[in-house]
Amino acid sequence: MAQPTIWELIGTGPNGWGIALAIAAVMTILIALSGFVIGAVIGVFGAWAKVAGGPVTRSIAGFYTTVLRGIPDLLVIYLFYFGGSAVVTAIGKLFGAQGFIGFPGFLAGALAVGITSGAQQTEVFRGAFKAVPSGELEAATACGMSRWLRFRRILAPLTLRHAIPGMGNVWQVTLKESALVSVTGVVELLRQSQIGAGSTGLPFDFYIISAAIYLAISTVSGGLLQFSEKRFTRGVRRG
Amino acid sequence: MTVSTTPAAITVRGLRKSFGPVEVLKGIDMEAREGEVVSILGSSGSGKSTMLRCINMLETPDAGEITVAGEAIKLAPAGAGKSKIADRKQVERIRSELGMVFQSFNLWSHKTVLENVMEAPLHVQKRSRAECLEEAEALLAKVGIADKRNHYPAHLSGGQQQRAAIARALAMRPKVMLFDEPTSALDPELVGEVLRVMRALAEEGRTMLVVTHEMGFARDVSSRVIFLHQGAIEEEGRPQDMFTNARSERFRKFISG
Amino acid sequence: MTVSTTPAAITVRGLRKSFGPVEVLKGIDMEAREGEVVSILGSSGSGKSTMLRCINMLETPDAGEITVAGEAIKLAPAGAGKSKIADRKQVERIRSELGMVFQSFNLWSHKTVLENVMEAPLHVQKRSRAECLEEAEALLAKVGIADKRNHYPAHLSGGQQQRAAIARALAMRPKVMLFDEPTSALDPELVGEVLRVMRALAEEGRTMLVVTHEMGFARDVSSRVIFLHQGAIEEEGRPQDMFTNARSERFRKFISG
Amino acid sequence: QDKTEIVIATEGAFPPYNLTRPDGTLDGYDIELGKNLCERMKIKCTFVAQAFDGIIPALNAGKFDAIMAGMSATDKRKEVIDFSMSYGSTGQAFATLKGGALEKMPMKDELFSLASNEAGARKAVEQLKPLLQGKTVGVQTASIAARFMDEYLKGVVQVREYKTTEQHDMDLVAGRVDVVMASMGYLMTAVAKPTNSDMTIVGPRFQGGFLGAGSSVGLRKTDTALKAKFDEAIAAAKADGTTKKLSTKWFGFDMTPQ
Amino acid sequence: MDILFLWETFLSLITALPLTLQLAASAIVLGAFLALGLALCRLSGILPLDWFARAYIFAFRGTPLLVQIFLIYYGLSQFRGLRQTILWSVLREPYWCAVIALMLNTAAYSSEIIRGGLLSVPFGQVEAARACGMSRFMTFRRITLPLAIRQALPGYSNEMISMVKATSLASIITIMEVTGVAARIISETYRAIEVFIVAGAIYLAINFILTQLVAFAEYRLSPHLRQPAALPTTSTGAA
Ligand SMILES: Nc1ncnc2c1ncn2[C@@H]1O[C@H](COP(=O)(O)OP(=O)(O)OP(=O)(O)O)[C@@H](O)[C@H]1O
Ligand SMILES: Nc1ncnc2c1ncn2[C@@H]1O[C@H](COP(=O)(O)OP(=O)(O)OP(=O)(O)O)[C@@H](O)[C@H]1O
Ligand SMILES: [Mg+2]
Ligand SMILES: [Mg+2]
Repeated sequence: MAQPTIWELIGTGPNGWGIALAIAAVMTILIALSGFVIGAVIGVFGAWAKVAGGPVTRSIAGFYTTVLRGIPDLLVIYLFYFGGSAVVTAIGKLFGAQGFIGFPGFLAGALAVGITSGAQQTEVFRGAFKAVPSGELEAATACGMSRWLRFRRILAPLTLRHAIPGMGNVWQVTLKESALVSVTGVVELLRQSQIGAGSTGLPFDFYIISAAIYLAISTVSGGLLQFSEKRFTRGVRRG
Repeated sequence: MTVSTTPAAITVRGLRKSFGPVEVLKGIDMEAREGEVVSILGSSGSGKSTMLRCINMLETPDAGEITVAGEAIKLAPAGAGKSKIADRKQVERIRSELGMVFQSFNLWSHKTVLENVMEAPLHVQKRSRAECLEEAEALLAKVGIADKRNHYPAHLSGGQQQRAAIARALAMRPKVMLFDEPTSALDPELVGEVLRVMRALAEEGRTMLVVTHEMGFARDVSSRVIFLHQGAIEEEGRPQDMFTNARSERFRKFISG
Repeated sequence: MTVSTTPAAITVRGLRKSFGPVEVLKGIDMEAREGEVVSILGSSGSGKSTMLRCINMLETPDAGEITVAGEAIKLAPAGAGKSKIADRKQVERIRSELGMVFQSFNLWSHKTVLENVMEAPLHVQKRSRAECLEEAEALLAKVGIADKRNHYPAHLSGGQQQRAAIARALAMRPKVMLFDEPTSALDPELVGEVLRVMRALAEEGRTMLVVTHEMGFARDVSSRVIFLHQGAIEEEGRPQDMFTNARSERFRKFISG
Repeated sequence: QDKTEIVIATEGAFPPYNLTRPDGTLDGYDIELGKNLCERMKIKCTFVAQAFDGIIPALNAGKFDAIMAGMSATDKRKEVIDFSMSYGSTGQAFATLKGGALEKMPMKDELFSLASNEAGARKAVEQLKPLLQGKTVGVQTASIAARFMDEYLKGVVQVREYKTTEQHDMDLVAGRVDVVMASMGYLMTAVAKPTNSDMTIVGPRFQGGFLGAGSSVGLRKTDTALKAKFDEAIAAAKADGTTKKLSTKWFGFDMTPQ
Repeated sequence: MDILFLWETFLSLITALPLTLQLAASAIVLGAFLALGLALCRLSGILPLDWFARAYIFAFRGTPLLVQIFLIYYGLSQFRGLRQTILWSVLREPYWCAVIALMLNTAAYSSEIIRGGLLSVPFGQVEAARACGMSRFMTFRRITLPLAIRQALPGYSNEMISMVKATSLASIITIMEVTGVAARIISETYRAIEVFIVAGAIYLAINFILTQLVAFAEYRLSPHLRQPAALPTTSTGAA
C-alpha cells in the first residue's frame, strides 16, 4: 500500500481530501458562528438580567448559567438532538432553516452550542460591566438618557472594551465546541478528520491538517478581534 | 423664606437619605425659583453632592418630595424605609432638562471632548448634527478648550476636563443647571471666566444650583445662599445678609476659614 | 536666582516633554532648596501637573536632568528624541522619598481609607504594623476623617477623598512633598486646616512643591513662587515681590482673575 | 408497513468493514454487501455515515432504519435493538510486536467457539495465563474483546480501554501496551499498514457465545418485517457465495459464518 | 425512567470522581501559574517575550484540545528517539500526558482572561503606587493583581468550569474518569441519555460547588462596590 503524502491528502487528486475538508471547515465555521451569535444575544440579556434584574429574573439567569456551564456540552447536544427533536423541528420551521442546510442536526447543533456559549458570554459581559466606572454611567443618566440609549451609547462600548478578551476566549471555545456537533451526523472538521484518519489509517496526518485549518480560522478571527480591541480601547491611558 | 411670584423651578421638601447606618441628609427643605442662582455651601461631607444627586435621582431619596418645574417626581415605597423611582420615563424626561456638572467630571472615556459635548443633544434631544456641532464648537471655544476638541479625556489636564464637563452640561440647554464645584480645578483667571459664563446664563433666566467653595461667587453672583451642616440646612438667606451678618455661629466660623 | 548655602532638595535642568506633536514643557529650570515651599502657579493646561509628574518620573522627560537630594536620576536615550528610565531601582528608591498628592486623588479602590494610608509605610518602607497604624490614625484625625477610616474610597465625598490622599502621602514621611492642587475639593475652613498642616511640615524642614490655585497660600505660606505659562517659566521670585510688583504682564493678568 | 426505501447507517471510518473515499462516497464490505442485499430485497437504500457513539440511539430515534457497521450482535445490544442473522464472523485474535516476549504465543490460528466448545476455550486460556501474567492488554472500550478480558483473564492482565482500535495499535507500537485483542478481520488490515510493520497476529482465536454471532444488521425492535427480509436476503447471499466473494475481496479470507 | 439503572450508573460513575477532580485540580493550579507568566510576557513590552506568548496562545487556543491531547499522547510516542529518553517515564503515563495537555491548554485561555483583568485596572491607581516608591513587583502584587483578579474572576470561573468538563477528553487516552466510565456504560447499554444525565448531574454538582466558591470569593473581594453595611461607626460626625 503506497502511502499518500500529506500534500496529496490535502489536494484534490484521487487521494485528495481537499474538497471534503474544505466543506467540513465551512460547516465548522457556520456552526461556530451561529452558535456564537446566538450566545452573544443570550449573553447580553443574561448579563442584563443578572445585573439589573429583579430577584426572579436574577435567579432564572443564575440557574441558567450554573446549569448550562455546569453540564457537559455533549449532553446539551444530545438532549437537543434526541430529546428535543419535536421542538427543534418547530423552531426549524419558524426560522425557515430547512432550505439552507436541509438537516435539523445542524440546527440542533447550532442551538446547543449557542445556548452553552450564551451561558459563558453572560459571565463575560457581567464581569466587564463591573469594570465600567460608575461615574461615566451616572453622567449618562444625568443627561436624561433612557436605559436603552445609555446602554447603546455609553454602557455597551465601555463594556465591550473589557469584554473583548473574554469574548475572544469564548469564540475560541465555541469554535472547538462545534466539533461535538458531529454526534448529530453533521460532518464538521474534526469528524471529517476522524473519517479520513479511519479510512486511510493516517491519523497524524489528518489531525495535523485539521489543527492547521483550525489555526487558520483562528488567525482570521483573531485578527478581527484584535482590530476591535484596538477600536474599543480608544481613549485609555496606560503607562 | 422670601415670598415671590416667580414660579419655583425646583422644590425640595423633607428630603432624607441614608447610606447604610449613616443618615446623610436629615430632612432638607428648599426652593429655587426660576432664574435664581442658589449657592450651596457646607463643609466637606455635609451632604452637598448627595443633595444635588438626589435632585436628579442619581440617588433615590429615602423620603421627601422633589418637584422640578412644577412636576413632582413620583416615588414608590421600596420597603425598609427606602423609596424607588415609580415612573422611569418621567425621571428620564426631567433629567434631560437638568444639566449636571459632576464633582469628578465623569467624562466618557471612550469619546473625544467634542463627542462628549455632542452626545446628549444629538442622541437624547435628537437635534440635527450640524446644529449640535456648531453649538458644541462654540461652547468649547467659550470655555477655552477648542483646540482640545479631538482629545480623549485621559489626555487632558484637570482644568481642561472640568471645562469639558461644563461644556457638556451646557450643550443640553437645560432649564436648570446643577453644578458640583464647577471651578475646583481652575486657576483664578479661568474661575473668573467660568463665573462670567454662569452669570450670563443666570441673566438669560436659567436656574442654577451651585455647590461651591468659592466664597466670592457665593457672595457676588448668587441670589441666595444655603449653608448645609451635617445633613441639615443650618442657615439660608440672601448673600449680602449672610456674609455680613450671619446668625449661625457655625457659618461664621466656616467663612472665616 | 537667590544664592544660598542650603543644599538643593530638587533641581530641574532643561526639562522638556512632548505628548505627540505638542510640546508641553519647553525647557524648565528650577530648584527647591531644603525646607523651601515652592508654589507653582499657572493657567490650566500650562504644564504644572506634567512637571510634578516628571519629577517623580511618572512621565519620562524627553530631555533634561532631574536631581533629587543631590542624586541625578539616570536617563537613557530611547530614540526619536525620547528618553527612558535607566535604573529602575534608583527611581523606586527616590520615589519612596517623594510624597505625591494627585490632582485626581487616585486612591486604591479596593482598600479602605486606613489601608490606603498604611499601604506604603507598611509594605514599601517595611515599618512595623503597630507604628504604621498609630501614625495612620493620627494622620486621619489630623485631616478630620478618622471616622471614615473603614470606608472604601467610592463611599467618600470629594473632600474626604482628597484628605485621604493627603494623609496617604504624608504617611510615608517623605523628604519632599509634591502636591497637585491639594485643596481643590475643600471648603475654606478645611483649606485653612490643610494649609496649617502644610505650614507645620514646612517648619519641620520638609521641602514642598505645591501646584495651587489658592493665591492666599502662594502669597502667605510659600517661600518662592513659580509662574508657568505655556510650558515655560514666565516668572519666578519671592511671593512678596511677585504679588506686589510682578514684571510679567501675563502674571498680573493671571492673579487679577 | 412494507418499506420500499430505507436509510442504512454505517460508521464510515472502520476499514475494511466500511470506509469513506476522499470524494465522500462510502465503501467497504458493509456497503458492498448491503447494496447486494437491497437488490435482493427489492428495496431502494441509501447509506449515510454516522459517528459510532450515537449510532444506536439515533436508530431508535428514527434518524435511519438499519445499521451495517461491522457491528457484532451482542447480548447487551440485543436488549435495545434487534439484529438480523450474521453476515460475517472473524473471531477475536491477539496481536503483539514482532520480537516481543509474546510473539511465540502457542495455538496460532486455532479457532475456539465459546458456544460449541466452551471447555476447549477455557483450556486454551489456562495455557495462555502464565504467558500473559502481568501484561497490559489494549482493547476497545466496551467491545466484546473487553468483555472477554473481564470473563476469562480478570486479575491476570491489566486492561486498557481505547476509544478506537487504531489507538491501541499505536500504543502497542509505542510500547505502552504489550498485546491487543480485536476482531481478526480488523487485525488483518491493521498489520498490513506500513506504520504497523512491527505488529503481528499471534495465538488462538475465539468466537461465539457472548462474543456474538458476528457482524449483523442492526434494526429497530419494531421493524420485524424488515428483519425477516434481511434474514432472507443474507441467507441467500451466503448460499450463492456472495459473502465469500466479498469477504475475500475485502478481508483476504472467507468469513462467511457457519 | 428506570430509577434502579440511574442509581447503578451513579454508583459506577462516582468511583471515577476522584480521578476527575485530581486531573482538573492539577491542571488548573499548574495552568494558573503558567497563565500568569504568559499574561506578563504579553504585557512586558519585551518583544521576544510578547511574541513567544502570542505564538503560544495562538497555537493552544487555536486548535481543539482533543487534537492536543491526541498529539501529545500518541504523537510524541511516535518518535523512537523520545522513547529512549528520561522524558518517556513521564510521557509514557496517560495520566501525566492528560495533565500536561490540560495544563498547557488552560494556560493559554487563562492568560488572556488575566490580561483582560490587568488591562482594566485604572491607571491612576498604578501611578499612585509608583509614586510612593513601590517596585514594579510590589505594585503588581499589592495593587494591580488584586484589582485585576476581581475583574477577571467571572471569566476565570468560566475557564475553571471548562477545565472540569475538559477532563472528560482524557478518556481518549485510556483514562477512566467519569466520562470514560460513562462512555463504557453507554456502549454496553446504549442508554446514552440516561447515562449522560447522571454524568451531567455529577459534573453539575462539581461545577455548582465551584461557582459558589468563586461567587463567595468575588463577594469577599469587592466590598468596595457594595454599600457599606453596618460598619463599626465611631461616628463623631463630619469634620
Ligand atoms: N497623556 C497626555 N497625552 C496628551 N496630552 C496630554 C497628556 N497629559 C497632558 N496633556 C496635555 O498637556 C498639557 C499640560 O497638561 P497638565 O496636566 O500638565 O496641565 P496643568 O498645568 O496641570 O493644568 P490644570 O491646572 O488644568 O491641571 C495640556 O494641554 C494637556 O492637554
Ligand atoms: N455611596 C456612599 N456610600 C456611603 N457613604 C456615602 C456615599 N456617598 C457619600 N457618602 C457619605 O455621605 C456624606 C456626604 O457626602 P457628600 O458627597 O454629599 O458630601 P459633600 O458635601 O459633597 O462633601 P465634599 O465637599 O467633600 O464633596 C459623606 O460623609 C460621605 O462619606
Ligand atoms: Mg461633594
Ligand atoms: Mg493639573
